[in-house]
Amino acid sequence: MFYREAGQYKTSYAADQATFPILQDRIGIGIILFVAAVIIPLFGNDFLLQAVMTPFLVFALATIGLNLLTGYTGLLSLGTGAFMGVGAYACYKLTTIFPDVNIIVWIVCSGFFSAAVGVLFGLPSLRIKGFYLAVATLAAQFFLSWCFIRVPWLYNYNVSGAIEVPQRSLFGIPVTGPNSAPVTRYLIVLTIVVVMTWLASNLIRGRIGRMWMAVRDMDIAAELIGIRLLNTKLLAFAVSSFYCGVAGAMMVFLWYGGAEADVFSINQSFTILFMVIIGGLGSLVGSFFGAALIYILPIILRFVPAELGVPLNAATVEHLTFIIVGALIIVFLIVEPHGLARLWQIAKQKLRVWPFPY
Amino acid sequence: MGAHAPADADTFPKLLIHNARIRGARPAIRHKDLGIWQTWTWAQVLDEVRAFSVGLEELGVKRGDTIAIIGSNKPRLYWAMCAAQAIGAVPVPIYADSVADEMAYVLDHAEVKIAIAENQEQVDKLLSVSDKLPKLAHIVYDEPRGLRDYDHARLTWIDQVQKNGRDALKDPERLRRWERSVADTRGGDLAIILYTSGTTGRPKGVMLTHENVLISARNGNLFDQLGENEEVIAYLPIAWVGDHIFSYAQSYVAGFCVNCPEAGETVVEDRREIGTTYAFAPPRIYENLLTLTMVRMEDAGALKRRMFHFFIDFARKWGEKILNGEKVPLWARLVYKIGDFLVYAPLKNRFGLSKIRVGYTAGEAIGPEIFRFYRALGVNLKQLYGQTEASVYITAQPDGEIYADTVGKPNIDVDVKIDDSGEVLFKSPGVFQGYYKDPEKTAETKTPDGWVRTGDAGFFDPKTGHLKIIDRAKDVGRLNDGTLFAPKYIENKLKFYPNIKEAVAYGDKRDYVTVMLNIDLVAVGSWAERNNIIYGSYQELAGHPRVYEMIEKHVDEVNRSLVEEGPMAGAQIRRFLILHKELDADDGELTRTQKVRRGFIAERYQPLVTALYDGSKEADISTEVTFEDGRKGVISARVAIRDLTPIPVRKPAMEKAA
Amino acid sequence: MRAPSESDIAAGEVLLAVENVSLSFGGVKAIRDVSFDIRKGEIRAIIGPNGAGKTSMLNVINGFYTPQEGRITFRGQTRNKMRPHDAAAGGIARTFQNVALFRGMTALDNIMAGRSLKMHRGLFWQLIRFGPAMAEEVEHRLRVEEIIDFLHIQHIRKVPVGRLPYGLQKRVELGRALAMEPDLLLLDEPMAGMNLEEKEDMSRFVLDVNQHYGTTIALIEHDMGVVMDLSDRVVVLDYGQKIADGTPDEVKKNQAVIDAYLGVAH
Amino acid sequence: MDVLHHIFVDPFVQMAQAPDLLVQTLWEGLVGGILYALIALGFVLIFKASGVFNFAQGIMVVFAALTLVGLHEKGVPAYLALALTILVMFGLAFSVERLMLRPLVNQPDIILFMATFGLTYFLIGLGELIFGGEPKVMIASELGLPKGSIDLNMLGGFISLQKIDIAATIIASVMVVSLAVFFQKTRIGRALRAVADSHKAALSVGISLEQIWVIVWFTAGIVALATGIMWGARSEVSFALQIIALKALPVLILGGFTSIPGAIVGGLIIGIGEKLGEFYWGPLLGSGIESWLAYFIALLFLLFRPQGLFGERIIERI
Repeated sequence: MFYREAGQYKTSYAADQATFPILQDRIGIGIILFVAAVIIPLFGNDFLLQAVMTPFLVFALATIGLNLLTGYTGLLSLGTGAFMGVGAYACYKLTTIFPDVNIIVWIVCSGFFSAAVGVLFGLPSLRIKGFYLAVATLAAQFFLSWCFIRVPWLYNYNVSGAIEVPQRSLFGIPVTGPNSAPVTRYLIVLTIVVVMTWLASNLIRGRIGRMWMAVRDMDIAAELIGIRLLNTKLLAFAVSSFYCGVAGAMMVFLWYGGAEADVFSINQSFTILFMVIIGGLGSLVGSFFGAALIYILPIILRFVPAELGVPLNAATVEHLTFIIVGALIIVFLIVEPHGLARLWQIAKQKLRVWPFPY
Repeated sequence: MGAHAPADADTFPKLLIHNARIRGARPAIRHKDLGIWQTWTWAQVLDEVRAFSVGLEELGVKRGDTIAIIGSNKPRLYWAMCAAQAIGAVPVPIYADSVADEMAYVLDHAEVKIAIAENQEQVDKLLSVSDKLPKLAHIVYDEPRGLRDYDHARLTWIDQVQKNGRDALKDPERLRRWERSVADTRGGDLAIILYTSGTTGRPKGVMLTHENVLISARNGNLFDQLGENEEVIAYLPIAWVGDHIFSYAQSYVAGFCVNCPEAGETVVEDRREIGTTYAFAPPRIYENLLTLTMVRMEDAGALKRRMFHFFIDFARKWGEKILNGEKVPLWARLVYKIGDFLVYAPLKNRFGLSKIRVGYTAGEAIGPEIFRFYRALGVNLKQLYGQTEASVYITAQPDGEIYADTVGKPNIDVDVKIDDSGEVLFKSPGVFQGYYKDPEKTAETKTPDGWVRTGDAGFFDPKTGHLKIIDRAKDVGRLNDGTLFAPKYIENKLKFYPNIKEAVAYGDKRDYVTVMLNIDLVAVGSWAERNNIIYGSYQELAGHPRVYEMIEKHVDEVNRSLVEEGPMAGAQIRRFLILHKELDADDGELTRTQKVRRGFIAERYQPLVTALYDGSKEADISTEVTFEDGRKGVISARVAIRDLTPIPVRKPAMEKAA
Repeated sequence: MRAPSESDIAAGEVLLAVENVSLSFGGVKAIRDVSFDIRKGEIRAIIGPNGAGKTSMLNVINGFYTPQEGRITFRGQTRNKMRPHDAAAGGIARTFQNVALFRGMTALDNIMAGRSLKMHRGLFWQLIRFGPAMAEEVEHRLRVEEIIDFLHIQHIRKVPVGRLPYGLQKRVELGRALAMEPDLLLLDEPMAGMNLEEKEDMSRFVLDVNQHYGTTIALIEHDMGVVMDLSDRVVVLDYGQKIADGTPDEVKKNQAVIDAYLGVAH
Repeated sequence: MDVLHHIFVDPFVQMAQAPDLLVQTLWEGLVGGILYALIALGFVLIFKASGVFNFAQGIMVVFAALTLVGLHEKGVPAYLALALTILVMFGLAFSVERLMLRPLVNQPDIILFMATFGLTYFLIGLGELIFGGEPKVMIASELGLPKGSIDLNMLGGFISLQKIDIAATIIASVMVVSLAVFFQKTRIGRALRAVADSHKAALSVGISLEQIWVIVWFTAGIVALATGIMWGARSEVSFALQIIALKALPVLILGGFTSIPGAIVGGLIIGIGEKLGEFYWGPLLGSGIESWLAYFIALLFLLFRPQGLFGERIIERI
């Protein structure tokens, strides 16, 4: 309905392969970015920034990370939580050892550590796939979880056994620690997520993205067109873990402000996996949808019934969330295995061909 | 309009040089090739054409030689025209879908020396008849695919021709010689020979000079204020005068960009991508688009369908008035705005007509419903009446004076008169020089004082001052009781129903009017699907009793409308049948421009025509058909005939008096 | 109209030689002591009744199976073990009996994927997709578009292949193989499941590929008419053994071949 | 050198020095292994008959136990609660077949696998919503299960055997044997085996695929209930059990997805291996290596024998 594609012709491959080839999409993304970067910081309250937007973006990045592995390369991982943890602990150690280096540099660099760990645990993917690989990633999950508890060096021997985020500043403005403003942290998270989403979208549309999808869709054929399966899968593990690691570091440094090993448990892995499934396997925009739906659902359950005069206690909200998410997973797998992203795509296609039905 | 060409640029090659000079960096032609719109600027086109032109000279082309151009709308084929014209040779474009024999006739008649063919298919056709064409010295082809192992003694790739040209042009003297040869071209020189397929007889070569074409194009541009910013899509046969004017001459004169689609199947898509501002199409195209729209909307959800029909009906009521700038109440404008957002603009977007400024329909009468539909959406669709012999323009509708049943007023510099028999004659700067090697026919058509007979019967509508065309002058006949019988008029009324694709009416020197119909497979097929009617073939569907029922209703409605129009009331359709096969140009039943050849069909389906008039309820028929791959076969069928109850003629005058 | 004449082929350089190859799965012998060669520029057909070991033969040639015995010499290099991606890098491409496309990707991306080996810009450039990375992408897109043009699939360029009819899928798969610019193209029943018109189109494409790109082709096909029309030489397998080898005419007259085909219901 | 000594010498010295501790550890490992094996058995049943890798098997164990205890808490007599729980498990099997499996038939395995994640979460949420999230005590004595322990004086020390563990061992053995009989001797059992080989074959036995699915999921539910009772009696009934239940996955990798003996043997290997590892090597790394050792054992195994101990080798075809 909103699309006016007549007259939008491409005279070069670069234009034809642009991120948003349609003018109306470019306008749309511009509006979204404007709202996210200007309107929300200006008018949003701390609750919105701190408890809704920041976590949503952090989850979205982790979801993109897992989606690169599971949705694009077809490798199921149940170790996402642990890979996020590696990022968080790496960042903590780095900023402890080199306190003068800008924390944002460390947040991004921590991704390299989880990438390395990811590659290590991705090695079995040469010989095993499907459920078997899922079990292999469980090994990573439990081993790393164990490390987070049993290796006190990782949490600087704090008595609490938890990461305590120190205050770090950027241009004199505190960006981490208790004195940092939610809006500052939100803007940093937003910037990192936007840039990394853009990079991911570049990646998946290029040679590497095609190789990943080839491996996902038919690994035998992929090998016969010259794709080295192990390298390709390991690269997917590396990039995916990098994203998860950065998300983990952001989660602790820019959202929680401190965390115990428990945050990076198997349940976190499942939460992210569910975000991927509901959002849509193999879709970046779906990662945002999935993160939004699963993260925001409990918030809605907490506030909407309260507004209607039937407040639910925290435990009930949690149980209901489990039930709804579980049911949603099954419903989506039955009705639309490609998740919210496909619904979005269908809606968009409908708008493009409007008023025609196809 | 300062950008318009100066008077001394009176030939195509001179205009090209002029364009390359004043708008060298602007796009001249685009071609969707290899997935994107490859673009050439005017300066680049000049370079390409020059190289091509000199390359042709190297092949031995001389002033006055004729060069055939065979293929679909491809940049290099358009360049071939100008390249030939630059060295004084005369291009003869040929319909790409002609069968080898038709092609051979034209090539032989035009004494073609070099043929430029698009691809292997065309080269194969040429080679298959080359022994009948002793004058054909060489074939140049555009797409090398599949031709690599052909004997290249008389065969050259365009790239090679251009390379030869470029090599030769390294000599500055050669460049000067080429420029001189361009300077030597004169407006009065023969620019092109366009063979008209004609409804009867052999094709005739219409000779047009540079001036004929260019002045007509210039007047056409002035009439619609076309400038260098237009975008047109070239998809109609290059051998057709319409394409020659719209995609070649008008572009050269105004300097606008011509876009060549990627393939036949992608025209709609490509048109949408480009967003043409100036469009030209025979009614058939608009008709198909509308049919497709309605068929597709049938599959939409109920709510959307109702919304769609509500706004379309609303547009039919108010849209034209808004487009014509008439007084419209504010609320109607507001509703139209909503409709524009919800339906009209998206629809135009799908059609690729979002940016359209002027759209023409010509060649045949367009259904008033279809015509109004587009105008109601806000597409400035207009009618035009033209002929090859006139370099297209005879009459056209000026903005703000649009009627579904007229073809407009005489164009700039055109005089039109109607003779005693009702035939339309014209005189204009575009009047052709004559039929190539056919003075006899030329004399039949051109009067000594310069008027040209159009062969069409028509009259000026006293109310609007616009010309109305009824039918071919020779086709207008009378029933035995003396009632006026204009077959095309009846046929068009029938064809305005989306379910009816073709109609052939008989009645001249008969007792009553009968018609043979073709159903539209897309529309009726989709109707059948919705109504759970199972069919295996066109033939089966066409013969289905329920299809007959539906078509009978249409025919009955046509009868009613004839009755309302008074003079034609006596020419009601009494009997009809639905043909078992689609009328096809390959079988000679349609012309290459898809007009029915009534006489030929009457002969071919003699048993059916007889049955229509002897009262039988059904008749057997077997016909030879040509399949797409050229094989021939016979199909036979038993075709049912239906009778209609004539509608009593009311006496409106009496009622009014009463 | 075929490019090289019979005598050219006979004299042609051997591109690939299969020598005394045997392959078995567990106790089942799929190929027994088969030898033949494929010469540069020819179209070589491998025929035989169902279960004759034809597909297994292709799998051996492109390294998917490693034969227990025998040697394969490709472009003068002998090897008995090779990974499929090495075969691909060495210039062997293939299509599959049951289309093996990447179903979640568009036709364009499928064919682009065929060029993975030819593209070299690494992760960093892929991430920013700018400058040299874009230049590389565009360069290869152009080559892919030429193939799309060659196979007349412009109108389905951006359609996910899962939605395409079978005949077009086969064409896209051929396109993907062509994108690898192989020296040797292995076609496993390229016309299986096609109607007459599609078969004719595909035959045309196979011939054009052979002629236009000069690609050597080995194909498995059931339609004898197609085999006789297309191929320069034919090798016939039955129960994993070679029973005949020669020009189509020679093979057609061979008694062993006639028996093999009569013995098996078709 | 020291490290190597700690790894390769010390533990064995300890074993030799205190054989009673070794036997005690082996026994604990054996019992743990039996419980893993029981969960794995549930997986295998479902995987064999429907090709579904049922991630929710662990949760079914908790859910069954929770239902049993929860019903009892609400005042239902123990044996009636047991009967009702069996009914609930049947209802679950029926609903899963109707609402999840049937609509997902012919989907890729991985989709079904992920659907069981959804089932897992759904059951956790449902169980906690109805019965509350806090840990509960299994009604072992009400169900007539023995309590206390038998202390054996042998090998120069005491070996303590919990009676409930002995009961668990016996019940598990009975269950395995009766399942074996069920598969070998009954018509339905044969159909189940047939369906594992080919769906058409099952149809020819005269049982519809849907029925078979209900039956295997129900059987798996019974196995889950038994496991839940045993396990609950040893520790407590809570969803924390879910994490431990995941250990059935490495068990399956060892044993192969389709083999019942594999599940038993795999369970024992993992159970004993991880107890030994924890007891003798754990202190080297800090304790708690139990949490991941099983997965590493499975992982190592995977690299060398991907099809498992008893699984069949798959030849990839193209």
